[in-house]
Amino acid sequence: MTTTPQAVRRESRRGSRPATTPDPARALMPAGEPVRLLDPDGTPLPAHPDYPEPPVEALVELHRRMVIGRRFDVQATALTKQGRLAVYPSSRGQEACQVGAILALNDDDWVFPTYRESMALVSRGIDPVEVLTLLRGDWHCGYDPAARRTAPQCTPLATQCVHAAGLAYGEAYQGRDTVALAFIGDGATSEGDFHEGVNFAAVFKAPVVYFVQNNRYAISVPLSRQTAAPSLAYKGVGYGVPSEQVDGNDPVAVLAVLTRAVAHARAGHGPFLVEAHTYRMEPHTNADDATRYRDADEVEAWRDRDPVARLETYLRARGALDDAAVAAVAEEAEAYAADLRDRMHDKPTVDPLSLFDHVYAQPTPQLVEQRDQVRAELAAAAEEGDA
Amino acid sequence: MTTTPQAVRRESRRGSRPATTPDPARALMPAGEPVRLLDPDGTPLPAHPDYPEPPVEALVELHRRMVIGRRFDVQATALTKQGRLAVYPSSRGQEACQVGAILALNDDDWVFPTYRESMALVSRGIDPVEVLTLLRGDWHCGYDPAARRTAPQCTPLATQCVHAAGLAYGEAYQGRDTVALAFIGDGATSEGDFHEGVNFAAVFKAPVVYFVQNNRYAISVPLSRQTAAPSLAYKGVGYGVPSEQVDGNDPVAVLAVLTRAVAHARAGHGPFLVEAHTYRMEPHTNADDATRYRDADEVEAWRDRDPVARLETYLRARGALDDAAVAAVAEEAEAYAADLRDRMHDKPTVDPLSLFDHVYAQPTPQLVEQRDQVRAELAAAAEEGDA
Amino acid sequence: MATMTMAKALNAALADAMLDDERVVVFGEDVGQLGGVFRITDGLQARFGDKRCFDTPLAEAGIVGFAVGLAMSGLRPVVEMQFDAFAYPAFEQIASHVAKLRNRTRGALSVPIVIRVPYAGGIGGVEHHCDSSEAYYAHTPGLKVVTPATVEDAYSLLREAIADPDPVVFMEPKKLYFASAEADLPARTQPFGRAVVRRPGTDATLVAYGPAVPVALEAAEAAREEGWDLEVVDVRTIVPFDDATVTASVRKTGRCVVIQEAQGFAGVGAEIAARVQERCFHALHAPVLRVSGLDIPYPAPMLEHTHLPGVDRVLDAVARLQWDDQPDARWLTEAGAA
Amino acid sequence: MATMTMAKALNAALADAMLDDERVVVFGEDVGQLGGVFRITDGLQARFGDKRCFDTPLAEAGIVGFAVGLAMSGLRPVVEMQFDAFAYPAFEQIASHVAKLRNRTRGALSVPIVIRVPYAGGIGGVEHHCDSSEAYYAHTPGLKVVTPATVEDAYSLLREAIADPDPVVFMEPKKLYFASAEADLPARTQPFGRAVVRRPGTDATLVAYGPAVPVALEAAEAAREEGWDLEVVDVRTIVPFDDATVTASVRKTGRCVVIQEAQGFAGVGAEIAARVQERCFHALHAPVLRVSGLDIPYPAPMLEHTHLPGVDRVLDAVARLQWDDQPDARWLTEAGAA
Ligand SMILES: Cc1ncc(C[n+]2csc(CCOP(=O)(O)OP(=O)(O)O)c2C)c(N)n1
Ligand SMILES: Cc1ncc(C[n+]2csc(CCOP(=O)(O)OP(=O)(O)O)c2C)c(N)n1
Ligand SMILES: [Mg+2]
Ligand SMILES: [Mg+2]
Repeated sequence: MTTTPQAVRRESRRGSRPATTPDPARALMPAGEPVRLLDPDGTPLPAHPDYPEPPVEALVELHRRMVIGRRFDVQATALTKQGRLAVYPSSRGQEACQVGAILALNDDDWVFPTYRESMALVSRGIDPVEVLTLLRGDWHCGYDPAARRTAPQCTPLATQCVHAAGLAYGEAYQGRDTVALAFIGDGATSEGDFHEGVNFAAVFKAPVVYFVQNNRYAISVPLSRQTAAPSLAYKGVGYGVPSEQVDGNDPVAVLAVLTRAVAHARAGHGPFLVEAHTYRMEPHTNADDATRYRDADEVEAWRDRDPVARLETYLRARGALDDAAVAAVAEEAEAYAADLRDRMHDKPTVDPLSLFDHVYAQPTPQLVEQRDQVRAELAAAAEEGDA
Repeated sequence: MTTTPQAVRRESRRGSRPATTPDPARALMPAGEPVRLLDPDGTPLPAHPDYPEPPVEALVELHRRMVIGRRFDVQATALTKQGRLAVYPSSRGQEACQVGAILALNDDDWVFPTYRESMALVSRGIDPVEVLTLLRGDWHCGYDPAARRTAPQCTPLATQCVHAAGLAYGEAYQGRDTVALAFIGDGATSEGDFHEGVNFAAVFKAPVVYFVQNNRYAISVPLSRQTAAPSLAYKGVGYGVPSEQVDGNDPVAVLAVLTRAVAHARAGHGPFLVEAHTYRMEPHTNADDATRYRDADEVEAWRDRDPVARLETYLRARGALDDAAVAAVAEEAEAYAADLRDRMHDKPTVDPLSLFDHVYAQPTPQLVEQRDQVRAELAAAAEEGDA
Repeated sequence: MATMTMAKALNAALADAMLDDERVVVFGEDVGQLGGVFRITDGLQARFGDKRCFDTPLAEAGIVGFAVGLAMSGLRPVVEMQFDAFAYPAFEQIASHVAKLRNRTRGALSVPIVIRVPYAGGIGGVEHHCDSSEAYYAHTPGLKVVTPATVEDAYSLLREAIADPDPVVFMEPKKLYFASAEADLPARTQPFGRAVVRRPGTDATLVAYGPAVPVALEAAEAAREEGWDLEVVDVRTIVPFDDATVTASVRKTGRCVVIQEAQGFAGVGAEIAARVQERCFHALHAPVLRVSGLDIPYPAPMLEHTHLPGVDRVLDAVARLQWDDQPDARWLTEAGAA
Repeated sequence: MATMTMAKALNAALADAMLDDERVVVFGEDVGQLGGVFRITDGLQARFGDKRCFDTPLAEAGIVGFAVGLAMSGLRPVVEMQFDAFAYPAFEQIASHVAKLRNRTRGALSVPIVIRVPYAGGIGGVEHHCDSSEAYYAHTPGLKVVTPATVEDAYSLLREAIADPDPVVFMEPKKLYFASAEADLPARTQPFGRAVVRRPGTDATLVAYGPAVPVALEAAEAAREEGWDLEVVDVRTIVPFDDATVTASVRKTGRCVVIQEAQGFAGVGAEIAARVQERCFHALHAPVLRVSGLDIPYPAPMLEHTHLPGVDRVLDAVARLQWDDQPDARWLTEAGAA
């Protein structure tokens, strides 16, 4: 943050200047603090003037998917230890964001996830084995993006922000009321493509929700190295895009804010930017060593803001969940994980010649030659193997 | 601008919410309207609380350089008609910005100009023939950037924003109190490198002034296709960078605002973003046909806000300029233009073999071979010519 | 038959494609009301409306990434990069998404985008306006890369590019924009993957593409005076490459010079030279030689003629094809010694 | 002499350069406290402070452009691109500024930047983490492009890159990071522009660089069983290229296979093949063959072994070098007919 002496001085002076026309930027600014509907311990706060609480059935479903999502996440991490997955970027601690975003959308809205959104994708109902294809290594994207209305998980950071703008504009152009939600991390907001994507969406009034999960780290790099702004949500005004901050570990607030952001986009008012303040409980991926760059204390402090427990406490207090319901969800989550473990047990086989199938709609003559060569190599190797 | 119904509603509701902590972003926001110290007709406005008027000698010098700058610009355009310059992007109408920026800096500050800043460069005292080398076509950059502390005029849009951040940080790192001023156009703020540059400067608290000349067009594309924001100055807050808008045709205001922005940067408070609202009176370059995309009326309307006349009126009214002084400056400008015309008369000669001199510090063996080949070609051609 | 410029043929191709297929949308910097700095999109906005042809914010990664999204929604975007070097900001979008999306998704997503790139020099342009960037794209699997050298090919290849199910980087030689020729539109010439013999000959083959094709033809004309009858092959589509036509020509003539305007090192000409000698080694009487731009940044206008491969440089190379040296005794000796 | 990994040698080179020259600053994503995702910058921040080695915002064009500015102020930036494909956002900064600034300013500005790029595959990485991007840089005049294949070269070439007055794209073969070898630091091997014969041989020359060098050596070893004595040349510096060493080897052996891991089309291997046949035509008993990655996007981990040129693919090419065919009768016939 850059509250320089000058800036402060200016601020005070400005107070005494005669009022001019009201600043049109004001309406685009986020509130100075993250929207929160539940206290960290799950106690509900007084009703928020802008963000009504979502219906309780939605919250129960949110809870259910968060529990399953977390169990999935833990299972995926376990699969890396067993060598069934090469690598896995966990989103543990970010369950409210991962699931809240999905619940805020319709099934035929589009999602633009990053590598971290595996939990979001399984919450969307995509087969977890298909979600993990990328990380198991049998192909890149394992699900059908067109059928699931979910772009391939995006690794080149922030590039998906532009795709979301184009997709959303294209859908609107063709008369469909699709909303696109683009996930992005705090670190990736520093990339030029974030800027270009949000700006395109704004200029073309494309129905996109940009959802920044500010989990405070980009691998090892802390937020303070990404921005000097008071918060990432303040980027919106520079694009003419309304924006909001939300407590990303408050599932109720996340769902409420995103629901409104989606409605804003769907109503034709253009993009909306939401920054969720959250925390990545695990290392960047299983291959990362987070002890090199952050204290156990810091991680511990965030344990107290666990989004799953927070929502469970609240729903229990409201009488919307009881022991039996919680147990049932836990059981469902176990079964989900067991099924995943089973189905990930065997190494899949992939036909090496399929390498040539999807470079172009039809392989070029050059690829046909290379395919013949590889076919011959494989035959020779098989013969050797036989001999 | 995106003042959606929702956004408006939210704004009104917010008014009734209990006050929370003061928004730290407030101090970074530009005033809702451009700073102005003179009326368009040159009448001074009441003193501005934040921007004291620069000393009168500075304004007289500003006037002098603007007159010379304009004369230079007209001359350069004339040179294109005579085939002495391939192309020239005029900055007529932007004299207050071009010259004001230079006067706000010390001689050993660094300037990062674009192709449009020829007037700024001659105002900096760089030989106009050297400035026009790029456009005459005998080499790329005609002046010595290190000696003149002026980067080569930058064509790849917005890329200079990052260089300025690096240079400014590097200077500060080495204990020098250099400020870097990066010029950029309204259109170029849409590029990712603008975003990355301002953000780097902010995170590293690099002493850079980003000076956006919003002349309302990027070639033919109007501002409304670049941004949905109320003004480009609102981008600053998203980087934690204080920002201001200024009437870019008010030379006194431009100098006042930039002087303060430079002081802010030099004092170690990091970057400052200034957006000047101005207008490009000429086509994008002499090769452009502006009648294809804008009305003569629009251009005419801006003639009434001519920055040179505005300053002259004011300085005359203040008694700082009289007929004799104005005539002397006009004469100086004429002499300057005449000298330029003379010196641009002859086509320069360039040694073709110099093509190989500056690709690397030492030519590679491959380039040595190619140089030998070209030398042989030239010799053969010369022989043929002789024969 | 009418005489028209390549610029006009490209414009007609865009208009006809927009007329035939509602999904075609054209966008980029200044392509709307202005009609593009080279006027290739002239009149399209007036004719088809500002939803079909429109200006975007000034951001090339944005333009290409937006096209990716539009293509995912079922449209067929044709985007303009204003000049060669100004496509570089889009390089990540092109290399990591446009080129790979089909492959990444096992064909579930395709991105039939045309990226038009006015390229190369010879127009007295200032720095960054004259780069030959085709090799960057040709080296990137998943992209098709085509470049017309004639007015009819400009029309035909662009129509085919727009209809193609794969992303196409469409390289337009700036210096040929305003050269005119007889053309019968809607011309449909050879499809992608076919090179064309522009001039038959028997003594040596000149292989060229884009801006180098007229140079090759001129050189072949000049070579007649030296007593050489040169065949000129226009590559047309760099990816996919037409080995058959090039190989047939070189097997026939026994000699080959590859001409490109780009800097030579690791360019498309290197690929062609490597392929030709791989496939025609025993037919070759001399090494495959290359004539290209120098390995320097594109120079300032006053020096561009020194950089650009011209007729003389081509003829010098042809002269070095060891005309009096067949079979080469040295070759035999060394072969025997091996 | 100590046994160490290439990663450690690179780390030592950075540390020694920082020690010797105050102007050297190291920055990028995660290079500070974490020491880089490959730990190449491990310990540098602790040792030299967070002004000499620091993390930046996550933006590659920003990193490279910032380095340009720092270099203009007199520093010597060494930046890390986290992976090959993640350097693409910086492509405009690299191609239009880093490569050209000296030239644009007639030498008044130089930008002695080292851009470190961990590249290529063989590590089971997911998409976008295994691209071979060296050709993009090698085709861009103004850049030097070097790539070590041994531990000592890693140290020596990186020291030289940092000391070099020109910008250097320093390509680090990821799969060799943790291969170890005896090394005597501070090793200084051959300077830029010198290739090295890693294994002498008489029958054919394998030309390779970076990740392909160990493959070439392994293939040469395996070829002994087939009765072939192969020479292996490690290119080391792609730009500037050492024609003399490569040419001398091929003139001696009369046969040549060029090996690269990158997709083949218009890659560095094409350049090498083109140069070799241009310069050694009469010494060649067979065409110069190329062995490379397939012309496909880098595949998923489970298929990467099919993509990567391995020993068998190299031996197949060697077998195709027409061993029983000298001199080639067809060649004579066709030559006579021409
Ligand atoms: C263009 C690009 N640069 C670098 C990387 C390498 N990388 C992968 S994840 C990551 C950190 C991203 O941080 P953030 O955006 O905060 O998302 P998070 O991982 O925290 O969810 C980096 C640097 C990349 N994938 N793409
Ligand atoms: C990266 C890049 N893309 C496109 C261009 C072509 N171009 C040159 S000037 C220009 C318009 C710039 O507009 P603006 O930033 O408003 O500056 P102005 O010309 O109005 O001063 C364009 C598109 C370029 N030079 N660089
Ligand atoms: Mg993060
Ligand atoms: Mg402008």
